[in-house]
Amino acid sequence: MGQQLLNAIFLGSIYALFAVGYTLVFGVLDVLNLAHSAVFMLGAVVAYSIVGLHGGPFWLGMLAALTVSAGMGLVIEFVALRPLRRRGAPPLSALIATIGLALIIVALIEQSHAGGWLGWLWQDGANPVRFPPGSVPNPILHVAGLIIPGDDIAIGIVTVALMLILGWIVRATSVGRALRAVAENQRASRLMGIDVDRLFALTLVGSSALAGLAGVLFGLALSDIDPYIGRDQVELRGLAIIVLGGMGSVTGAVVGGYLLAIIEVAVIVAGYTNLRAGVAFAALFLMLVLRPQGLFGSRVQERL
Amino acid sequence: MLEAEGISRYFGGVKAVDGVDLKIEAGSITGLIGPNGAGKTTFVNILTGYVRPQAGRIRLEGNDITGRSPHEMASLGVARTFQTIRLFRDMTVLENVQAGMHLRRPDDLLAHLLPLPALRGEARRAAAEARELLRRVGLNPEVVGAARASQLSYGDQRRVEIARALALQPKLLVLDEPVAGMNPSEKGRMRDLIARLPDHGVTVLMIEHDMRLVMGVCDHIAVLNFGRRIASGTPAEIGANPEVITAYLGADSERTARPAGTSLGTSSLLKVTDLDVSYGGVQAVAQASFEVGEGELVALIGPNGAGKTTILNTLSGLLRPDRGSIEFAGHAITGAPSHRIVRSGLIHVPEGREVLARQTVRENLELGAFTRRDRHAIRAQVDELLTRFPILRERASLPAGQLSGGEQQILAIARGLMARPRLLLLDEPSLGLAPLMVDQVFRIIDEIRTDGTTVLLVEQNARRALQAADRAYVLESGRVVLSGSGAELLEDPRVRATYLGA
Amino acid sequence: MDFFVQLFTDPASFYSGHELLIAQMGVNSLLAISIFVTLYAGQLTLAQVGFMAIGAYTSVILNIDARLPLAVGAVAGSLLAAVAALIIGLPVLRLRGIFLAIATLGFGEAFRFGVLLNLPITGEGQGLTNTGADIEGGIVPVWISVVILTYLIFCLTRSRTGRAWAAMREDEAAAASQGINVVAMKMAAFLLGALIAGYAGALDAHLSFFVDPTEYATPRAVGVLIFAVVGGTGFVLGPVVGAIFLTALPEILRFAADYRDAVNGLILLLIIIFRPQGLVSRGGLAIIRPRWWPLARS
Amino acid sequence: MKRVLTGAGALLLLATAACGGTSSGTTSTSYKGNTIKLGAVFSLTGLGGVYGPQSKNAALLAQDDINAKGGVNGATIQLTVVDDGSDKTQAAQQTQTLIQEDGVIALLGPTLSNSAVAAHPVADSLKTPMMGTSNTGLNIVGTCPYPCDYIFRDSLGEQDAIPANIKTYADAKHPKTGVVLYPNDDKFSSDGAQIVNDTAPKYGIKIVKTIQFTKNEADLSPYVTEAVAANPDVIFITSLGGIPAKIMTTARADGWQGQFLGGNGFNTAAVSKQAGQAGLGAQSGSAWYPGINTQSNRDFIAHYKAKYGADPDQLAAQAYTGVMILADAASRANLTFKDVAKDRTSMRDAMLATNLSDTPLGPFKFTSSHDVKQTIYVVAMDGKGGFTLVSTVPL
Repeated sequence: MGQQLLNAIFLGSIYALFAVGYTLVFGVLDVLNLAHSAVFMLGAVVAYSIVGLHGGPFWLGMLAALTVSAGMGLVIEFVALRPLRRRGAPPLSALIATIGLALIIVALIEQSHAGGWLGWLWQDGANPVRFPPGSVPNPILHVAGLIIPGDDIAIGIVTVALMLILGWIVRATSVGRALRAVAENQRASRLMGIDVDRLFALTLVGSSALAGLAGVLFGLALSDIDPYIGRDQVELRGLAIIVLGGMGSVTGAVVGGYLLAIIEVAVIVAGYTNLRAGVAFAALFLMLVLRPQGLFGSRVQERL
Repeated sequence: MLEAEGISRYFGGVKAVDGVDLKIEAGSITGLIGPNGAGKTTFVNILTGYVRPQAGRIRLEGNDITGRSPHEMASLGVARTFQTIRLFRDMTVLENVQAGMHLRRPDDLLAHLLPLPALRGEARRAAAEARELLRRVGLNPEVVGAARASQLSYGDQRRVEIARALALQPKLLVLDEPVAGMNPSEKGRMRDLIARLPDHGVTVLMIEHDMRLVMGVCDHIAVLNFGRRIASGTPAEIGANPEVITAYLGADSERTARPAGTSLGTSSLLKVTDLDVSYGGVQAVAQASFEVGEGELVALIGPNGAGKTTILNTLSGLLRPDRGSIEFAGHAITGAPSHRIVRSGLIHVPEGREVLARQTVRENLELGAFTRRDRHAIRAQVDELLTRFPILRERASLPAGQLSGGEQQILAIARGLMARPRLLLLDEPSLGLAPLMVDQVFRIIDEIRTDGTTVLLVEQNARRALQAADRAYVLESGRVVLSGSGAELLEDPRVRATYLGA
Repeated sequence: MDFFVQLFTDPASFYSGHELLIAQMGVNSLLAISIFVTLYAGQLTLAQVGFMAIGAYTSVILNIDARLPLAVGAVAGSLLAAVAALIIGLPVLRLRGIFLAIATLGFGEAFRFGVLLNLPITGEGQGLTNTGADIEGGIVPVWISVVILTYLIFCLTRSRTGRAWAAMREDEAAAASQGINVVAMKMAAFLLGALIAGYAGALDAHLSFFVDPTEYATPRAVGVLIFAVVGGTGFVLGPVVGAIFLTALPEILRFAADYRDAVNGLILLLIIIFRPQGLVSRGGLAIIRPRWWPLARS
Repeated sequence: MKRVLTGAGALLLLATAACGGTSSGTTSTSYKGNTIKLGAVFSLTGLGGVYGPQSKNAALLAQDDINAKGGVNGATIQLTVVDDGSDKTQAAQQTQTLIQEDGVIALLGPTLSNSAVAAHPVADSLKTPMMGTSNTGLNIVGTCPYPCDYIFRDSLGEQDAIPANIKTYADAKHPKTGVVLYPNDDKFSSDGAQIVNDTAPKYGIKIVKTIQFTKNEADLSPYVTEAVAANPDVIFITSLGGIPAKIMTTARADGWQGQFLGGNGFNTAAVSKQAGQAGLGAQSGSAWYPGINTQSNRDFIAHYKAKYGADPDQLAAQAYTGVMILADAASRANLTFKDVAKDRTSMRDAMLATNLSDTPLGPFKFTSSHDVKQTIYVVAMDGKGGFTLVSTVPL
């Protein structure tokens, strides 16, 4: 039971890490960025190539992952989103543009083998790999009959820390204020001297960096890095989470992440392991039907 | 034919409509007037089923129709147009008009499946009728019929919207500001069109700011202010009613106008030359030229749709002008992005305040100083403003959304001051505020001016604006028609005319 | 490129060489038409694949357990799908835009994980063995249906109902003021979409000897939306063109070998960026529109 | 290095010459100057990407080896390998294109059983022999919902591999309790689970819990915790891709010390590598292991290492053998190289008569239902990405 609670917390951290960046972009740009999962994967892949392929230290891998994924944020903004904004295309087209981008990223990685032109980055095609054992110390603690792997604790701590930092940025810094201003009212933000386009780019950089970081931690804690960890394992759940929490709400994403994790684990503990996913999506469905603005979102009113 | 009794509707404590009665005689044209924020549109939305009343009854030819949904209202014979034109932009004009026949036309899937001439008749009839309706509203179907609605001029779009509404063959037609943003000649034609509607058996209820039109065509006028009906009667009665005049031109303030400061003495801070701005097919501003001197308070006045707000939005970079130049503090800022303009010290306090409802009063103020980096000075100024405006201090940590309209207006102005403006643009600061609040707002504006900040003020409440202003420009249909010192214009009968018609 | 060479020089052996592809094009066209109906009425729904699954399983179960012919299965399947649409329609149709999309997506996955994988009659994860499958024979009914439905929906969009849908899509408030019962009309579109999706599911299941839940997952649901958006949602031919083009794309791109998927994504990206309104629309339509064909009502 | 290669090449030549002899000896007509077109549909990306690449490498290696020693009766083999992205529909389409466009006379694949059930009917209806080299699920050959006259496989079915594995372990360690973990949204895995549930009781293992999950779960720990909580002697894992390794890692981290038993899903280097130490001892029934002491197996391993710098695994061996079987059949099929349809049928008839004494899988014969009947090698992961032999279960 206690063990399962730990599992839930750990799982929740993974979910939250992924969902926060996801929801940030939606909150500020009002676009669902489906390339987020690809960046998540790319982060893990980059870190692995430093640590696993080139024998570099883990911190370096982490650094590289952050840099690359942040860069991908710019790619998403300038290749997929900005051109469509300029054309005044509907958000739906933007969404599909990000899908196209995600397809490309995943396809390039899954086709990359030793000796290929991306061989220096990834050599295992579609195969799952793990960080070489011992690339980070991972003691397994035994507390009151509970088994707690070190990296689980690490993830928990990192997540909480990140959320606090992010919360502080959004609440206290001028960038954060600008973010919330733009999210709430672009016109007024412009009149207060906020360069909205620059802020959009910044948002994508930040959210993508978060995605990359999440990817690395995911690969570390679940010893599973492959081209599909983003697309297959976290993307849909991430969607469910940001809806539960309220689309665009950072707090919501965190709470939603842990909430969904707890719900899912509860279903498993109750013995209905076969219903876990079903329940997760039923929750998503019900939340939208009963409370479209989610737990922390705010309702939008259309006036004549 | 239509009777509304004690209609009330509150939005979060604000009385948008408060116990309004209205009786509309069959075959008449009734005008519903009142300053902005008086609750006219809300009232009309209630009559047409878009907003549920919290109290009151609506009877159409004796049957209670309170709380029916919009499409039911339409099927009962109540058609409407919208304040902001709501045509189906991507459909052709003919398709738009035919959409109005939805209720009357049988399903014609079969006719489309089997293209037999026999089955085509109905479609041809509908198209013919649509053309006829277009002619009736003064459009040539051969010319505009196949065009996309969004390609038409603003005035023509209004006509199409009316044609679409007429296609329902309504008993009652509700027009929400039918001539807003039209030029005089368009207005003239629209006036004739409306005047002729009763001959076709259509009763008309019309919200309108253009008094020439209202006074000209209405048999009966009801005046709303702050959600209550303050007067009703014939145009003559209304025109003479002092309460109405006050509601429009604003009450006298405790202080009379400042001495006639002759034309701009000091050096020019803002210089606008031959500005043309248009959007959505309408030319909102034409050939506008004016100047604001260092340290002056200049007012832009004029009736709704005269282009005042458009000018401010263009100055602050929210809109791009078609032609003309804007020079601020010696630099051309024509078409520059907002954030640059703000950094150069031109600050715009927009119509409707646009405070960030979800953030606290303090956060709103801090955001006002977004372009500044001097943290301590900012904190100091926030405190200074909070002491200067006690209303705000008490609510410093509340979300701005919870403030009343007037409090929000003060917050918006204070937020503008946080940016250390060289020129402050104020758009309708007294909009929808109670008289006491209006006084306070104008007192603040006066202080700002005496502190040496240059102000460009756009205001509905002409009298108050002119009393406060050194100089003023009067706009009508996007053109500057008059200018002079506040005092001169206060006395000028032509100003009164632009507002009250006659 | 020999894909096109053969298509035009030797259609006969092109057909025999691509029967499955052609069948898939047909099925995807049906799905695209189904989502088109809802998009045309201004609703972004992703429930198509869920309804498709209902149609597929119903027809297969009727076939193997009750030995009923495909025709019966298809009708029953699409009706059942419509019933499901009726049930979830009332609550979800209040939602707008992306929220509606996610809600319907949630329905699809909840249905797949919650129901399909846990009902003994569906064979759970092992799926069902569809002895009645007939690959070659399946193509003809599929494409006949595509042609008929395209024409039917084309006419429908131009009829009273279709005009009402177009009006709602552009402005619900204004549509209501024309006396259009927005709620009822939305429901009608949603139901019709479900009917078509269920029908497509039945025909699709008939093309393979096994049905299992993996085929009705989110990627396919999103894929259907992509067909429609890339094709253009103003005119029924759009989604059909989108479905045919995007289904054929992997085959067309065989020459790209290992980079097929990457190129596939690139093309998708470019189309969206340079033709956000889709391949088939005013202007865009001109590319493929014969003179006599009426213009899009986009 | 080079010498080793050529040496090995020579040996292989002898070897295949030998097996050519042992096959039902029709004196083979010369195919000089002709090309024998073969196709292979493998999953190089997607879920099956864990297995497909090895099959591809080995199949191409076999092609080279056979061509290197003069091909089949003088004809060179030309093998086209395509990726089905682990997708059912694509597998079927690729199969059809290979047959109709490229005119192959026989095919290998597809990698996943889930794809096979869609691809095989196509080959069968086009009367072209297709041989699964890694399809181990149910309804692949024998009892299929369609004729499947042209469908073969040289891969060991789960219904043989899993029971053999369970039996071996049960006889040695007499476990009492077991838990089954499998993703219920995957046909192959569900089939495997069913086999486990049918077999385990026969050997006195009580299945105390069956835990279903779905392929795309991020974190499997909650399931593993549930499994471990039941404290079983054995945990059965029947699933594909990265899942087994994930389960093993978590279970060991949770301190569970029992035995992992599984099916063909284990039998690839990638899985063993990903599981690492956690996988140590995880046991499965395999159709192959490196120590199989036949000439062609030694050569196969040597060549594979030389060409790809990695150890081959079961999938590689089965694909390599697959090409050998096709080549052998071709050599006896009196191909016309004009009438493709006829050649395909003769290929099938020749395949029925396959009788190879020396393949990497050992002696090879098809059963009457086109299935494989062979020695089963129960292997265990060695914690370093390889496998060690536990015992052999002869046919």
